[in-house]
Amino acid sequence: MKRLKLPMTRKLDLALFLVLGLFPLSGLLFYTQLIEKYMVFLIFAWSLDILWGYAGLMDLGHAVLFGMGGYVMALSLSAQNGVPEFMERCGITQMPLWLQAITSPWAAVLVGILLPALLAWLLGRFLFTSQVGGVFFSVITLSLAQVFTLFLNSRQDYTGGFNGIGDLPGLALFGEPLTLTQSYYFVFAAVLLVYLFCRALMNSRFGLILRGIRENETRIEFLGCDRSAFKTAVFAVSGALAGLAGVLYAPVNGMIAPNDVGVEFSTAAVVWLAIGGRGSLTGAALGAMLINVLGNMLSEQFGAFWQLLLGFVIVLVVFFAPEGIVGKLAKAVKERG
Amino acid sequence: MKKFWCSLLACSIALSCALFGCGTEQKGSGEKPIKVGLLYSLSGVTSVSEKQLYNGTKLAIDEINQNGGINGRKIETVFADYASDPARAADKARKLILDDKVVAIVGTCSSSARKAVKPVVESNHSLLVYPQSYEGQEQSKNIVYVGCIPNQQAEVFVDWLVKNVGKKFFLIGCDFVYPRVENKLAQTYLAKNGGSVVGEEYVPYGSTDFSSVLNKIKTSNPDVIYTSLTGDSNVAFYKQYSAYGLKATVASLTTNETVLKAIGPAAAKESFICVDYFKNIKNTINEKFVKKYAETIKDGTEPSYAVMGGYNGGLFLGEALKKAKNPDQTQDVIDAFGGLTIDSPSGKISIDASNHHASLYCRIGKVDDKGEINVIYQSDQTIAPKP
Amino acid sequence: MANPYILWTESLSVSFSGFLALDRVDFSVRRGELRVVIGPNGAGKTTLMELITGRVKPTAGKIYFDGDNITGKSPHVIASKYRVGRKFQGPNLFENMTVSDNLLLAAPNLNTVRATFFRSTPSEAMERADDVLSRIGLWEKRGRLACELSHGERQWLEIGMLIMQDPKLLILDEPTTGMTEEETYRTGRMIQELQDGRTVIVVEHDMNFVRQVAKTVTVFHMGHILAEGPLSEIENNPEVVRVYLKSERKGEKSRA
Amino acid sequence: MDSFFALLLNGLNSSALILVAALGMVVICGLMNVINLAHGELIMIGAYTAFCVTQKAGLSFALALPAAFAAAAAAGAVLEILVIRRLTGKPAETMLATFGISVVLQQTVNLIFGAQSQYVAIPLEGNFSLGHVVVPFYNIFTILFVAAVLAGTVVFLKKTRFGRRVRAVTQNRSMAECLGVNSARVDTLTFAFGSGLAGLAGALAAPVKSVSPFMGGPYLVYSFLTSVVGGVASFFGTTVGSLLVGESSALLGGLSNDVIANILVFLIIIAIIRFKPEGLFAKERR
Repeated sequence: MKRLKLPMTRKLDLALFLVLGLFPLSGLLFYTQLIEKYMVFLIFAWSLDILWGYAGLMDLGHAVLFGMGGYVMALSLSAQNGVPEFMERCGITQMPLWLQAITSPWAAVLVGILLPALLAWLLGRFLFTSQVGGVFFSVITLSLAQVFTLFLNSRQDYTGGFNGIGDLPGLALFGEPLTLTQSYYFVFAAVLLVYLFCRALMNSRFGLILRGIRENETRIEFLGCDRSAFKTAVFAVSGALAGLAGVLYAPVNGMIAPNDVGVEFSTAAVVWLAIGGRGSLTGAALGAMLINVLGNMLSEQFGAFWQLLLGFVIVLVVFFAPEGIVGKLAKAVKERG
Repeated sequence: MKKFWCSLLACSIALSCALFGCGTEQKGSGEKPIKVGLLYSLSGVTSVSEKQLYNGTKLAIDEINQNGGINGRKIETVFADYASDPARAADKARKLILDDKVVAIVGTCSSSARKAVKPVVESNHSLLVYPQSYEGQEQSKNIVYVGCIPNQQAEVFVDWLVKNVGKKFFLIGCDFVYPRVENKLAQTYLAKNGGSVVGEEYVPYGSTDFSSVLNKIKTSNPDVIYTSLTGDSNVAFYKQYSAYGLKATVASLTTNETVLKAIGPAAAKESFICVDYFKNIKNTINEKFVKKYAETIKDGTEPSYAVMGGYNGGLFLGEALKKAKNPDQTQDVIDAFGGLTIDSPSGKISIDASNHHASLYCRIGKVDDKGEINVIYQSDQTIAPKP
Repeated sequence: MANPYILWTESLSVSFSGFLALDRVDFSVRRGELRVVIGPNGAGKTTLMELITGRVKPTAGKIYFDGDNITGKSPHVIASKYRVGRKFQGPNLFENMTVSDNLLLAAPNLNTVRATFFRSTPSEAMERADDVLSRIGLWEKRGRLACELSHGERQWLEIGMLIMQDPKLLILDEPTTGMTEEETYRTGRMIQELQDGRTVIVVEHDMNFVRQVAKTVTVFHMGHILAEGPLSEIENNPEVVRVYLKSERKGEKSRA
Repeated sequence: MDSFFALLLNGLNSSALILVAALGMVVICGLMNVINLAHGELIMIGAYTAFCVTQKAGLSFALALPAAFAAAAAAGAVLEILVIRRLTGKPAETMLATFGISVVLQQTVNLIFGAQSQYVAIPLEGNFSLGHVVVPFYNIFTILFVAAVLAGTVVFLKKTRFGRRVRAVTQNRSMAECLGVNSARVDTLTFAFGSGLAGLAGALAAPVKSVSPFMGGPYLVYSFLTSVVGGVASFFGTTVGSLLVGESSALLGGLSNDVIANILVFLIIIAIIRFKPEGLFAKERR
């Protein structure tokens, strides 16, 4: 068994964490802030990876779970000094009870993680106990993302509507706002922890069974495995992680809007994984980083051409590296000996 | 195989260095140019409007450079595309300020993008020139607003419509802040003028099916359909409205010459539009501008209030740079804006020193059966902004 | 354990959009027995197996296993709680996983979220997997992906998974499809070895194979049990010969 | 009562557009088992063809409809040969690849025509009134035309030689091949036919909706949901599915507002998929 471990992905992980850990030393203020945000996306990418890459459940509305965490945190942050401005504008003068409950940031963190986990769990219970699988799961989650965006847009009194909730303070610990470097390393630590968490979980027997479900659902059922329970469990865990990413996103980004949590962001994450390589944490991480950084740099120079290129790359990856760039690399290394 | 991957890595590093580098590259020769950021989306949902804003700003800055620049110095523009995503707008604004070290930014279109950029320019003591009309109710010492706000547009329009068209209004808009604020204000204006609201409807952003809304309009039988629909929804609404053959007149706060081309004359004829600028304004500056626009811009857009917003933004910024004590100091530029006056195709307009909004003319246009907008009303003088 | 039967059904019926696939079938198997089920296509053999393993729910009737009513229970409950193992027609593996992972997945009683969440496979199971690997002769290839194995190796791997699963009742659905005569014979030996006190039901077409392994045979025809008894008796049952064996013999001749 | 009748008629009109968009999806998804995420872009191609034919070339709308069908069908055929065929039996990969294609098509059209909406004139002006209810002629035309397309499709697939081949290939590929059917060609033509239907939907929608590079998204979601609700292999099911989606949007939109109507319709559809994943009208299969 030892022989099979692909040290290459480990090396890549190490290199990635090294680069991320040392990046603030470069002194590039703006890019540090940007990379901080992309690190939050790494958590989101992993949360989708354990769901899609490992268990084979292609969630096309994953940003809903991310958005729930993000909005809980954003509401909490905007309610620090009484009723938020956007609520006042809609004629709400009294702090609603539920908002009072999450005014404490720690409560918001907890709710922001547990609420999406709960939604995912309920949805999992609802869907996976019937024979809903594969494409139908994708269709349902896609429509759910549509519903979620519509909901956010229409309840302006509680969500800030299309404009979202903005002007949020950055990360703070025990009442003290963090400097950029501190906040960067705070997020870095969170990313590292999530990485270790995902790694441990996916290397456990739980991960083995998830891969079994992805490979052959019928077979695993006749080996006595309740696949709906496993799918529900991984969906809930994935929801919690996506929620955590959202919770971090709100203060790091300074704002949250329906645009950040709809179909578009969901499909973007799917593309990161497809190109980077799903079913491996390394692939998800590299895909997320690579596409975001390149997209940020190339969109000015090439405008629509960058999108066009990305479309072509997706098609090419499907044909020539269906296991993603990292999967392809790992295979090449393995074949060489 | 390993060599291959190594070289690939090397290539990508070289590529990214080149890309990181090209933003900060200096173009020597003569005096150092003044850097200005342009922050617009050329992709995504608001790209159609922003293309026009961009064209306007670019045209203004090119003109300034051709006429000798800012006291001999050229303006260098750094463009950033935020793809209609407010969060990215904030990122890009940060990049323009911190990385490219621009003295000011002209840009953003939707209120959500402006609101996302606002804390960025405030905390970095920079300047945003916001070119689009919006719902008002905002002020910032780091933002100059050159588009029209409700007291320069809706208030006049509602008043005029009640007097000249009818008293019963049906309000319709996409479901986000701008239309809701506009419609709420319309209600208060109507209450003052003795008009009434017989219906109010919101459709999801981007929705193109208006059958149920049109039947509600039919049932409530209004005189005026007062719309602040945007984008695809706006186009689809006009088309379906005309197919239903309703008697009520459409009065829009958002339609412009470019959108009109997509709507077509058959569907839009006899409708009213109220903004601060139309292509068919009769004055020499405008005639020159329209001709130049047709010659230089060939992307299917028409001179419109959106183009003019971007253009005015560029002109105002140029004037402020000229007047500023030190055009490289953002604070000096901000200080120079108060009371600034320019001769624009939309008339002689100025910036109000107290609230950093522009004093503008209000104009009402009527669409004829060739799809041209004829100006049928113009305020006697510029209207001072009351945000 | 006074009951000599491990599995029995009570007037089991199932219909698909009006077509009666099984009609009031009473079928029973003794503990430790090796039973062969034969019959022409569409006779209801496979449907019966689907019902026993819980994939299809009956329209009427009951299924008992080990004294418990298992009618309508989910496949995974029947597999894990009652330990009914099943091999499908043709190899059915986790193609993109390694040989040893395939075996580990089959380890019994380790298939609940609680038993696996953040836990690795216990060492006894690992050792058993290693043991099975050498028994099916795939020790050398334990790190290969299942899809890289040859056809025969894949069959053995699947049988290894069944050994790993350690079922009380084993259902084999046409285990010799697509095999050469020699492979068929070897598979027959393997099944007899595998039986080892377990109850086994084999659904089969190949009469040579049936003769090799069978003691008791049940013949299905149009959703009914046509006959049941020792092989010699069945082969001489005129009705069975008429509806089934005749065509089967003809088929064999034409194949030869 | 009048307004209820009006809403029903409106719903019928929305249903007609949804139906013709979904028909193409049913042909492609139901017969070939392919999830095509570029379906919305095929609709967009149809709409732009209508724009080019009526506005650029100045020809009549009657020509635009077959032209749109042909253009989208050609695009579909190319798509099938270059992409879909190579990904048979890999649903996740097909979804990804067609998503990539959809991005490519959007951006290509964006680069050629720009992002702004394009104008297509309404070919049939005017309307008539039934009591308080206004019905535009164009809506009636759409409904009738779509009914004809539906009937044509069913006849085409059930009665013609080609249709029989299509069904033979979908039911038993290897057997059909043994009988001398060129299954690869049948696949290409089936896909092209489904794409052509999508193109028709685009051309029909062009005069009353907006024509822009990114118009396809909502159509994709609606045709997806409709065909899933109706059962992917059933034309009757799709018809009922589109009626359900169109009518419930219109009725709920009339009773409350469009936002709530949309949310409710989505939730209803999710529930339907949960409890009848094979669709409301699919035949029970073994």
